[in-house]
Amino acid sequence: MTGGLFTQLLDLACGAFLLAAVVVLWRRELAAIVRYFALQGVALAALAVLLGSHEARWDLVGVGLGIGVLRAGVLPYLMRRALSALSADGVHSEEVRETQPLVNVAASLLTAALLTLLAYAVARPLTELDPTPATRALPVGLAVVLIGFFVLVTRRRALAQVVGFLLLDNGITATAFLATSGVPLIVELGVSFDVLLAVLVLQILTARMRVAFGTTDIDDLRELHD
Amino acid sequence: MGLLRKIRTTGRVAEPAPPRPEAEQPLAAGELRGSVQVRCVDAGSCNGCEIEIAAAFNPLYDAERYGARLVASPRHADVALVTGPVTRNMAEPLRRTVAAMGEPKLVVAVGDCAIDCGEFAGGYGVEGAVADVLPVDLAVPGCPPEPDQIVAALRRVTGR
Amino acid sequence: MSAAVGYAAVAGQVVVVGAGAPLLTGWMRQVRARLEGRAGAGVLQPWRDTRKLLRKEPVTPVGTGPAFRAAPALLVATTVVAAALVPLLSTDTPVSSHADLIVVVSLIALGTLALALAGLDTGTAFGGMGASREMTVAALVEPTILLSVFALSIPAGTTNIPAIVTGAVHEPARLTSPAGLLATAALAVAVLAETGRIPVDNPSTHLELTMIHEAMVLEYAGPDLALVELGSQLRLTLLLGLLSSLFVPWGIATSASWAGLAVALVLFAAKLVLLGAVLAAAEVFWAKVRLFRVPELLAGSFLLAVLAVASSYFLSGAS
Amino acid sequence: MSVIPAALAAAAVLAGAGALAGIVLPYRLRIPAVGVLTAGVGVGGGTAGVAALGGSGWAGTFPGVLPLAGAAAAVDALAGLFIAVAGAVVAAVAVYGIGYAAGHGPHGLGSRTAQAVLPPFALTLVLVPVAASVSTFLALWELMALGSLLLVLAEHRERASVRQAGVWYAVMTHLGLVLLLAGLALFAAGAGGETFTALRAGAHTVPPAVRGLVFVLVALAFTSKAGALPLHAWLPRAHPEAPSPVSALMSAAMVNLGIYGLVRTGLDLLGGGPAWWWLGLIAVGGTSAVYGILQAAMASDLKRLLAYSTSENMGLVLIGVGASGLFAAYGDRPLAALALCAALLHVVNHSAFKALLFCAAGSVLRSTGLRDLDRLGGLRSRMPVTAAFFAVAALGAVALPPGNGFISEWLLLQSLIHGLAVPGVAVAVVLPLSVALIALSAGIAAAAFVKALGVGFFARPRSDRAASAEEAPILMLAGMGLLGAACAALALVPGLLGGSLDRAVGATGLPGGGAVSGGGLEVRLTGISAALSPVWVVAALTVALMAAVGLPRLYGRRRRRVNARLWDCGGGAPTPRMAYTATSFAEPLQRVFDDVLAPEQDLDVTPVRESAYLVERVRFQRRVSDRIEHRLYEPVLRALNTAGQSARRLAGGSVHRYLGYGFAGLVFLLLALAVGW
Repeated sequence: MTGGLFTQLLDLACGAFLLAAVVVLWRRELAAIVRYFALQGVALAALAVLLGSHEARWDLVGVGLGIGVLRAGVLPYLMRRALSALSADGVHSEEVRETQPLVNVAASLLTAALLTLLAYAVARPLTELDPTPATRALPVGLAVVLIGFFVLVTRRRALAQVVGFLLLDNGITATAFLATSGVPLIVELGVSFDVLLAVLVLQILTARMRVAFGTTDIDDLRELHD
Repeated sequence: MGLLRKIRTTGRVAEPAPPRPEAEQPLAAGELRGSVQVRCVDAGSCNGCEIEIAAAFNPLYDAERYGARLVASPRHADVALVTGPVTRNMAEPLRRTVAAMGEPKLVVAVGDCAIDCGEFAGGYGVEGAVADVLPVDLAVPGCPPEPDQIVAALRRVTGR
Repeated sequence: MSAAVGYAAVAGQVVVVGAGAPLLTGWMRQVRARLEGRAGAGVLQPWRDTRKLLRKEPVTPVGTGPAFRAAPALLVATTVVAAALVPLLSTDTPVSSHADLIVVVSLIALGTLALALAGLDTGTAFGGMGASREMTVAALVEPTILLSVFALSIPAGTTNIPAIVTGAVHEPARLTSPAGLLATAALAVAVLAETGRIPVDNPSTHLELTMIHEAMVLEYAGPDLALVELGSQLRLTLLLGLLSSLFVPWGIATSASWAGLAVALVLFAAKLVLLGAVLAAAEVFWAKVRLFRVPELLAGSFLLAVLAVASSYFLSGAS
Repeated sequence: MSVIPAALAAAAVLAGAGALAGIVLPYRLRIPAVGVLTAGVGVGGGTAGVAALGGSGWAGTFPGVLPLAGAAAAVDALAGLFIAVAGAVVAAVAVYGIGYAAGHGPHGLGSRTAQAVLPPFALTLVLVPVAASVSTFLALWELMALGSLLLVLAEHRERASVRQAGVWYAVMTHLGLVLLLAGLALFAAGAGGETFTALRAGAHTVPPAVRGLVFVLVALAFTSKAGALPLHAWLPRAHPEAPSPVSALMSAAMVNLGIYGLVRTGLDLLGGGPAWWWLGLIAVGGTSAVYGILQAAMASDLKRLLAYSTSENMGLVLIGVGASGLFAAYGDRPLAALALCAALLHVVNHSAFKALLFCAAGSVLRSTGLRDLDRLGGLRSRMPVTAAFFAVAALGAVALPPGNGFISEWLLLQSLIHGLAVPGVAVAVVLPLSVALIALSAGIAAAAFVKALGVGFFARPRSDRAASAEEAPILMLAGMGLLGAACAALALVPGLLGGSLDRAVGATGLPGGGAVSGGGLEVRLTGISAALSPVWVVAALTVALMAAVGLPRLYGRRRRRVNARLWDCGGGAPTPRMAYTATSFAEPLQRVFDDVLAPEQDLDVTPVRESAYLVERVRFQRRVSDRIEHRLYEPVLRALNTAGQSARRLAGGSVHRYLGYGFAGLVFLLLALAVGW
């Protein structure tokens, strides 16, 4: 693979990665959010595979493929299952949409714009240490971390929160890949396993919440306080 | 992509165009040459004719293929499609609507009520048929008229 | 010789946009009709409409003033000047040094402004309503457009459109970079908003309360209406053409030759036919969003534009 | 004797004569005499300014004029630009003012006080940039503030709101003066001299922290005068309440001096500074621009709308000045020169169109007594010339071609877009944001001025007073004509200013080499491949317009144009009450920016006595108040109030006690001095 083509493809993968995070912020339907999260998983996997094949590190390619399977396949599948359980009873049709985020969508999009610029400003000194195509894309990973955090803070539905958490994790993974060409295999496996476990737990929690409160609006968890 | 599949399987639903109506074109329509903008006025109808007019513009009859189009303002319109007997309250608005249209303009009375007050003849709130209020260029009889007939009348105006 | 080709290119652009605009609209309506299972009125129908409107009686509503009378011509004139400037067929024209992207965008905005003033000039409720909504949307589109301009001018180092297009022809990598793609997406949304298409506005609505553009022109009749409709068709063609010039620049003549011009003409028509079909098909799938959801859409496109600018320097850009 | 001192001296003499005439002459003679003399002040100032822009300079000292240091004066091209702008505005507005005050009776602007203050105020507008020492500058600055304050209060008998505005203005302008005094005194102390030459020479000896403090203090004062956030609150009160010619002078000439002061101290005397100064300035400018124009778009008071638009335009200028300083801080001096050039050009353009806008609003006010857009309308047929002038000026204000505002905003955008070549994270983050803010403010400005023109002048009259409006008298039209010609000239041949702008930019030490050139008809940037030819755009538009009007006629059958009723959906004729008002026009924008504007609304439903379900009356009220003012000023005012309340205990009413305070204070001061020595 020539340097130019590699840079081009890497940039494209990073662009898609960031764009997917933005669209997650933009859309209200949880189904669409899950779909775009899966797309982001694909972009992340592509990122890892690209980096791995460029540096001829086959373990990285393997990790990339594993990530692809987990984040574009297994996790979206789990979430979709949770979603269909939510919409199955049909009573809570509101449950499948993030109707009233704490910050309205237009404002969150503008915030995302600012967060991206912030990520760029913060990552600039890191980039300048070793300006390769990969490290130059570092702000993308950081921006996704920030956007994921923002989703976590502002969304009401439990499922949207799960996606926010996963965005955060995707961002961290991407940052790791871009900064150091990947964390060691074992760490990555461990983290992925943790994430999987966390999603399973959250899925169960969501189901329990719906049984207990009839909704997955996590603002209702305040009732537990009393 | 459910919609895409639907579009593919449905295909074309418009019926083949019937032959062009024999009857001659109204005089004022000569200048329109294949383009007619239509404004509907319900002067007191039971809504039966409205349903048929709506049907005339649906994919099946597709009056639009002959160059007719419904518009939102009489200023844009060449043809006023008037339905129903003209009630007292609607007589003046009807006159104003037709007055708002620029020349050349035509008035088409749709349905028996518009032609001779039909069922409502002699009613206390009825001013008269459309022809009593305005000069009518074309009439489409029927209670309600079939979409085919409405389309045929519009085709006589567009000349297509 | 080369000057003659240049002038021919400018004249060609104006004529192609002018004559092609109704055809493009007719084509889009036809595509839409076919997707809806209808037969459609034929590609030439907008031309028939224009022909008929031009021969109808001109009407001046009592109580309107010069703004109402002048707006349709101004709308057409701004778009025609913009069409002469944008390198749709050739980048090497006598006017190419004037073809600044900001000027073109502002000229289009001037047309919007004229029509909004005309809407207010009628003094009817609908006219004012349309004007108010149109200006709201126009105000919110502006940041997206200028930031896209910013993103596009970073690699070229100028806001001169022929220079941007020439640069992209010689270096296609600029277009497939994330910055290029994001800017395309942002500008595409802005174009939808500026031309009043679904999901921002429904050009074929009959319900006044949902109208934006149509509400402003409810009072126009006859030749004035013909100009207004031609103006909005021209604007659609021009903006789609601009989009294609910026992001699919291949085929545009970069030097003054008759053969290049002929090729450019054919390719330009092909690009517009394709773009129009895609847009028409997309409109079948989309619904118009509520007026107060439009800012969300525009905020999204603004974000895309910001990302385009940002990515152009944090990815391959100036390190 | 060179032209500059002669012209300035003539202006001073004329101003003196004007003040005298204002006091001595009877009402009938007073107004024309003062008007002509004030116009003379303007012409004198304009001549001096143009001479300075032409390249000549002048400096002089007047030892006896001020105590201790004496007064120092100097005119370079930068000062010349502001003098020329102020002079031109004064001359045109003075002509307009004769007509305005004449019909008004011997109250308000026609009163003895107002007429006596007007010429000296005009003189200070011209003279502030002449000052070349801290004390001279402060003295003139304060005289200008006092003059404008007296003029703002001219109509205090007629409306209570004038008095309130006067109080706000007095307090804030003196707050500004205090900040300025503190900043400049600090600077003078650090630099070891109070003349500008000494400051310039000693600026590098001042420690960086002190320089920063000086800049912050001075910038707060100057941005407040320019109407930028956060010390803007006086502007939307004082400008609408002042008599219209005074509003025009304040909005088109006085606010400029804030910019002048900023450029003079920041870029020239302090010789530039670190990036954070300029980033702060850009932030202030950007927020002012968007917030100002947003408030303008919400305003239904025509003059308030114009006042907030001043805030916006000064914000844009501040972005330009800030960008210039930022580029200079990173070492790109040609680009810095370009940004400053754009800012200065915008100052000139803004003065031209804003003076015209206020004058047109003034003739509407004079003829109808209304400023409320919701009750105006239909003026285009009753006051066609005024409406045309308003339209010309509004075209300048919306920054679209072929208006004059477009050229300077284009230049500003070019300098920002090409600023990416400058390294630095801050630049890379700030530039796109500023471009977005400028674009947003331009977009909302379009909405605001479509509203002002479309609702105020078009459609049908919404009240009897608007229906019985009459065209303004010839002198007012003549004054507006001068300003209109200036707008047109700036829109068509901005290149004529090229050399002058370069020299003005050069006066700050930046290389002003040919940022704008091209033989007067074109704007061609050297170093950046971008060109704009306003004349070409106008010519092309004219040709296209003629084609668009002519070609359809060739084809169409010549039918006669007929008049028809407005389409009323078949019901009764639409009444003016059905027309969209300014408030309804702004409603969608207000909803979009709900979070920023935080409008207060109040719904009050009164049912009839018999049943709770039948409504007798519904009262709906909505106010968009200045939120920043609300959040920022009210706590401060409350705190001051509390302090005042507690201080009342000190004031028992006994004269001896008050004398005792004074005595104790004196003794304390002397003690402190003795110990300190």
